[in-house]
Amino acid sequence: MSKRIDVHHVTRVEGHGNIVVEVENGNLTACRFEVVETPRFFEAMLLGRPYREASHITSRICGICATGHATASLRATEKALGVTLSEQSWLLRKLTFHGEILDSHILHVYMLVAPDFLGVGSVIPLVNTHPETVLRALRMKKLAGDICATVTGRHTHPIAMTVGGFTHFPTIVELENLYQRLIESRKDLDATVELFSKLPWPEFERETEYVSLSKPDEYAFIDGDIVTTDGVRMPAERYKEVTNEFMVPHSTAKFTRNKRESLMVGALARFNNNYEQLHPKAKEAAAALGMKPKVTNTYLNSGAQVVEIVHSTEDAIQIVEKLLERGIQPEEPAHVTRMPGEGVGVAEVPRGLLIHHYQIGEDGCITGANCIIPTNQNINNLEHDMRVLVPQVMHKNEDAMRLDLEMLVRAYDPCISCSVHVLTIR
Amino acid sequence: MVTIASYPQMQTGTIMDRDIYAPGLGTIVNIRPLTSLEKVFTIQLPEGQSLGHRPGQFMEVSVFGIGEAPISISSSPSRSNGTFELCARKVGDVTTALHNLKVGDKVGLRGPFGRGFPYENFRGKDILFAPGGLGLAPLRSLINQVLDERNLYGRVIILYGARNPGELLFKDELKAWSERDDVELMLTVDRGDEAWTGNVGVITTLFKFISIYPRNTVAITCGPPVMYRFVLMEFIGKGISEGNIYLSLERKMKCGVGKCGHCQINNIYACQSGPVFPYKEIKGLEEAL
Amino acid sequence: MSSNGKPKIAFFDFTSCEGCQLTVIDSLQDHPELLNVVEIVQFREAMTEKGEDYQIAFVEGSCSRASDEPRLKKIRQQAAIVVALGACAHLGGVNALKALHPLDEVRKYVYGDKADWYETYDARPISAVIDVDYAIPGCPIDRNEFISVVKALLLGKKPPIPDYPLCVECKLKGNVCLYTKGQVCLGPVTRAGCGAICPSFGASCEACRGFITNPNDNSMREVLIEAGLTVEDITSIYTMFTTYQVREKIQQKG
Amino acid sequence: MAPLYYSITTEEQNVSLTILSKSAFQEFVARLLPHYRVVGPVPHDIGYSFEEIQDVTELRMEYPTTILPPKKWFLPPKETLFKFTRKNGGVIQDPPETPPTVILGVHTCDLHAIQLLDTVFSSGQYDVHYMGRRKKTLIISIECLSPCDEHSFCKDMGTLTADEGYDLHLTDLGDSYAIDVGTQAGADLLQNYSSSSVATKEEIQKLNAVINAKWPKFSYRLDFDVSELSSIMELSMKSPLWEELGNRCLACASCTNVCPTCFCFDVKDEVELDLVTGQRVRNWDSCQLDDFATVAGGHNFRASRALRQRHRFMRKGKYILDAHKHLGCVGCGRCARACLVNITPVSTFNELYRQQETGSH
Ligand SMILES: Cc1cc2nc3c(=O)[nH]c(=O)nc-3n(C[C@H](O)[C@H](O)[C@H](O)COP(=O)(O)OP(=O)(O)OC[C@H]3O[C@@H](n4cnc5c(N)ncnc54)[C@H](O)[C@@H]3O)c2cc1C
Ligand code: SF4
Ligand code: SF4
Ligand code: SF4
Repeated sequence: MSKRIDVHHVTRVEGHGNIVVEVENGNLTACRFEVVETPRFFEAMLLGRPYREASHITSRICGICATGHATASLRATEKALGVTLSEQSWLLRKLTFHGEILDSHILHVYMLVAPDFLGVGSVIPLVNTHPETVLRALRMKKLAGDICATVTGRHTHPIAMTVGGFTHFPTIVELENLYQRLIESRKDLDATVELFSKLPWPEFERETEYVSLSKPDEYAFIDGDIVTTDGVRMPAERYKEVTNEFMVPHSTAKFTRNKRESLMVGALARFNNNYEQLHPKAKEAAAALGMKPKVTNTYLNSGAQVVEIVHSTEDAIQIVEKLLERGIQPEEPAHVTRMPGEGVGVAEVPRGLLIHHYQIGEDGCITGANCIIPTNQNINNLEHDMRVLVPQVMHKNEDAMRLDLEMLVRAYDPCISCSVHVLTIR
Repeated sequence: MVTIASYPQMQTGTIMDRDIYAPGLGTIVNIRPLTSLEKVFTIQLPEGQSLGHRPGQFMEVSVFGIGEAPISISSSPSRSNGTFELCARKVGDVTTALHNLKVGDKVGLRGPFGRGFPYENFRGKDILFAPGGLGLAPLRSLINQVLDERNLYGRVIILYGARNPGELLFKDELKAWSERDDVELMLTVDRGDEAWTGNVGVITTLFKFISIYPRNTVAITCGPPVMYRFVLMEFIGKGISEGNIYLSLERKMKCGVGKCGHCQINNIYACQSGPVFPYKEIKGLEEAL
Repeated sequence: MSSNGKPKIAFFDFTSCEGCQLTVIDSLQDHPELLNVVEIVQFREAMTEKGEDYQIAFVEGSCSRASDEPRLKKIRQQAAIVVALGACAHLGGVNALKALHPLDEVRKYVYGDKADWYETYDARPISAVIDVDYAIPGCPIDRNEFISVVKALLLGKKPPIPDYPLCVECKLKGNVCLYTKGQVCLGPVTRAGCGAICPSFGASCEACRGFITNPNDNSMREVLIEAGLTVEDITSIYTMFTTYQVREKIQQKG
Repeated sequence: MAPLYYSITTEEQNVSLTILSKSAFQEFVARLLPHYRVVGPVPHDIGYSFEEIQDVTELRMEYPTTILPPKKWFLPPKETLFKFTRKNGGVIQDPPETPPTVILGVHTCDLHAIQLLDTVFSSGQYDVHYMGRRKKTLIISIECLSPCDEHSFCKDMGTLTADEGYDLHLTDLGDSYAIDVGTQAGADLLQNYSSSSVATKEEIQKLNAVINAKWPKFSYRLDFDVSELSSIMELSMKSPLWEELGNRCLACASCTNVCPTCFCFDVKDEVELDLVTGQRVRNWDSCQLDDFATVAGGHNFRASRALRQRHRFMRKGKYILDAHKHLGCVGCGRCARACLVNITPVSTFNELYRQQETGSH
């Protein structure tokens, strides 16, 4: 009995990827996830550009995590050039970051993942069968986008974030309006947790090394040390020791591994490493989903995203409260204190650990750049998951197998258009 | 509350609403294709109203959702009996949408706008018409008015040019005019085809065939700028006085009521002071010709 | 047309960040009625269903390798109207930046000794490969503009993409000009339509919507020089999204 | 209309000068708020803007100038003329009504500009949209006591003061405002919402001192008298200056978009996503833009930037004056501030004058 699963351009993921699985006489003979996105060469594109442009160029790596790229990029530049952010800037950075986490997670769990459980090909048929759910998703996503738009002008390719701070500030009226809507969205959060806690998550366990950022005082999204569930902890500057990148011919993305054969980044990794720092309501949500660290079912990456939707909303509420309390002071961006410089900027974007590493020359232009994208780190783990999953589902027909595999791919929420690649900085 | 000096009475056209920008409605009762690009639309106003226009005036025609465009009234007041005609060339959004309408469809209408031809003053005189291409559409209104009261005028000479035989408009009427012995009609095309036996050349090549009595002649032209500049020179060369030469000028228009600024020629708004001008009035204007 | 009389539209992506498709999804937040007037038959980012009989194709992304060309040509054959969606498809966008360096160096910089594994050439707008009827400019596209283009196409009108400078929108918003604040901006030569969103948020316009048909380039450069920019700075700001458009000039100069 | 100068000798004279202390003025505005939409100058970024206020503390009566003139409250950058349905055709609804409005703090240059616009939109064909808003609006203007900045040339244009066009006119006397009453509606407003007092002899004296002190602070910037402007323009059609301006001009239309006297507009149809209902909108247009005079088929009746700049200045200096008996430029200087290539009315008018004096064209 031979089977061949060949999914050309997996749908409902960001970017282009193919699943290729071949089973011959019950043996797995091929098992690949091919990244066929055209290579984009962002690191090379940064060469010679003024440092101020870096965050605008690199946000174009990915439309979904544009704010994340811009944030990591700015942090790399700010660290390179000795720029210290004000408290207000930090609050605004974090607020807009939550907006992106929410936007991306909501898009993923409602529009890309949920259709699989409801047996449809996209969110569009759900408009008729589950109008309430779709409207709720749209409402939540709009709020998420509006958080970003209020702070930085727009979610995809943020405008007002710049090296050292911001070029525009939300008004008190705009913040009050956001606050109101965030509070109101709590009932949507409850409904979301309820919906996803009832879904029949596929049973699949494969333990791996879960890698994320970690900070002493908060659930880490921007800055922090790199930690893993295997007990590694190191400053972000030493990222290369974890994310050993290697290349495989069937992919334009680079793969990474640490100590084990593969590693995983993303919501589940953050959940496993930083569970204690989640907002209490997020922990309640985790309980409702039956999740407690360490969770080793890859499909529950989407569950961890639901938990983070609760966390980010609650934290956003606290940040807006604080901003309203202290008022908004239009302030000049903080100054650059040295040049040249080198810096590593890290952030936990929706899909996991993102690293930007720049060298900036005397003239303020970039002389070296390296970006490590979460999806690149995950693809290797995904292939290893596939190798474990296929034998478990081999008895099913091809369609059912294909769905299982596609759902596994989607669980990673891969963001393949982020296909940028690294080279050791000289 | 605020006292602002009293305003001149607003002009009340036949179908004009209180709001000068809000169109009334007319119904298309007939559509006649002339060429691949031009169609003639016969339009009826509600309750048998008559448009009450003057040859040379234009309407602002709306296809709702697409926009509004100025189109000359192509029929003569003498033949109005409750309807009027527009001849539109399909060139852009509104005119294409107009071409897609069917008999029974409604269009938005504002107007008639602008200054038409003072044809009462032409009575007793010879009239030389020299339209080019689509320029016949507005002049047809005046030509038919004159022909319908033919005995009030002297000679009627029509020189009409188009780029090729296929682009000649109103061929049936051209034929009828050519068969009348009280109309002198001459046609020309820039490029002929196998069937064409008439004159080939731009419209100015026809002028050598006619002799006129300049002092008693009114000369009228309408067409694209490149064409009327040369026709004007012919008129002047024939000795026709500047006060007896009339042009109908095209400009971009949005409002038709002298506000939007698009049709301005120096200090003159073509929509209100024109589109028909005696040459005398505009020859000093840098931007007119 | 589909059996329900709705025109069928499809979305395709090439080299891009998919932010424009995401913006399309966002536009559905504000305008779910869109689905009443069109039928989406392909949208890989958002749906699995797939249909090949579309009338309007929205193409995101630039063409950055020879093997993309046949796929583009197939789309052109099927669609009555092809619309370039966003700066990458419309201009080449940021992807074209790599044309500022020799291609070999670019490959080596990113893939080292494995450079030959990866197929690539200078990124170009899709209009360099197929005929394009209209472009919705922007990086990313503006969601309201997307909706208004769809409406225009459904009505058989020219899509209302402005061909005047961004300063018009900026002024109508009542913004303080960035030059007044000592910053620079490409507004005077950039095609409006985004609502001058960057200047409105305090940042300089980087011409992601491309240039107007008839920009006064010399004057713009003089303004930038007066604002303290060097020739290198000007090249840099002029190439962010429009390398493909200005590259000839740059190559001539240097 | 209120007289410009006040005699201090005749208390019996029927002078409509009233005094409102600054705190009483604040109260006055606060009392207006529940009954009127109140618009006034408020800080905006590093500049000022005429915006609707919710609270009197937002107001800045001593502002230099705004980016956009108050015109936008009568002729909005974009407005719906009417709604329509495509089904059976036709106009289906009138645009929403304007609430009664008070605009505060209008400088006298802008006041002159509003008078021009009033003439444009009320004469000939009456524009119900502009006039509808205008008639619902009361204008409380303010006397300028020092120039906004180096670009102001109101003194040359004769707009440094105004004797009509306002309902109430304020002059800042330090801790109070002297108020001229321009219309009965203005008088009623004062009567109903404020506790004003008739000016005393001292206050009239103070007013005269303030006005006397003001004039020398403004300098003349034109090299000729404004009464000559129209004839200078008339003789300048063929000046080589236009070509020079055309080379510099970015055709960004900032000059016309910020101008209080510009009123050209474009009209477009917009439809809803049902593709059936929609609205006809008008928005500001500019003679400086490439396709302002371009017709279908591509012919542009004013194709070069030089011709477009000429048209703009001809309108400002001559055409508008000829047509409407009001100057087409009120010397506010906004266009000069907005222009990135330093094309300004003062330098243009002076250069044309110089060319004529020296016979250099
Ligand atoms: C006084 C006058 C009389 C006219 N009479 C006729 C006629 O009898 N038959 C005919 O076919 N055409 C006539 N035209 C030209 C006609 O107005 C244009 O062809 C038409 O406006 C094109 O509109 P559109 O929407 O199809 O084209 P688009 O290119 O889509 O134009 C968009 C808009 O720009 C304006 N515009 C564009 N071109 C012109 C133009 N040439 N004149 C005025 N406004 C323009 C209109 O408001 C138009 O709706 C006349 C023009 C004028 C000024
Ligand atoms: S900020 Fe930019 S777009 Fe705005 S007016 Fe200034 S130059 Fe023009
Ligand atoms: S302001 Fe400029 S860079 Fe910003 S979105 Fe608009 S066109 Fe693009
Ligand atoms: S032309 Fe310039 S100075 Fe004159 S009124 Fe207009 S903006 Fe003010």
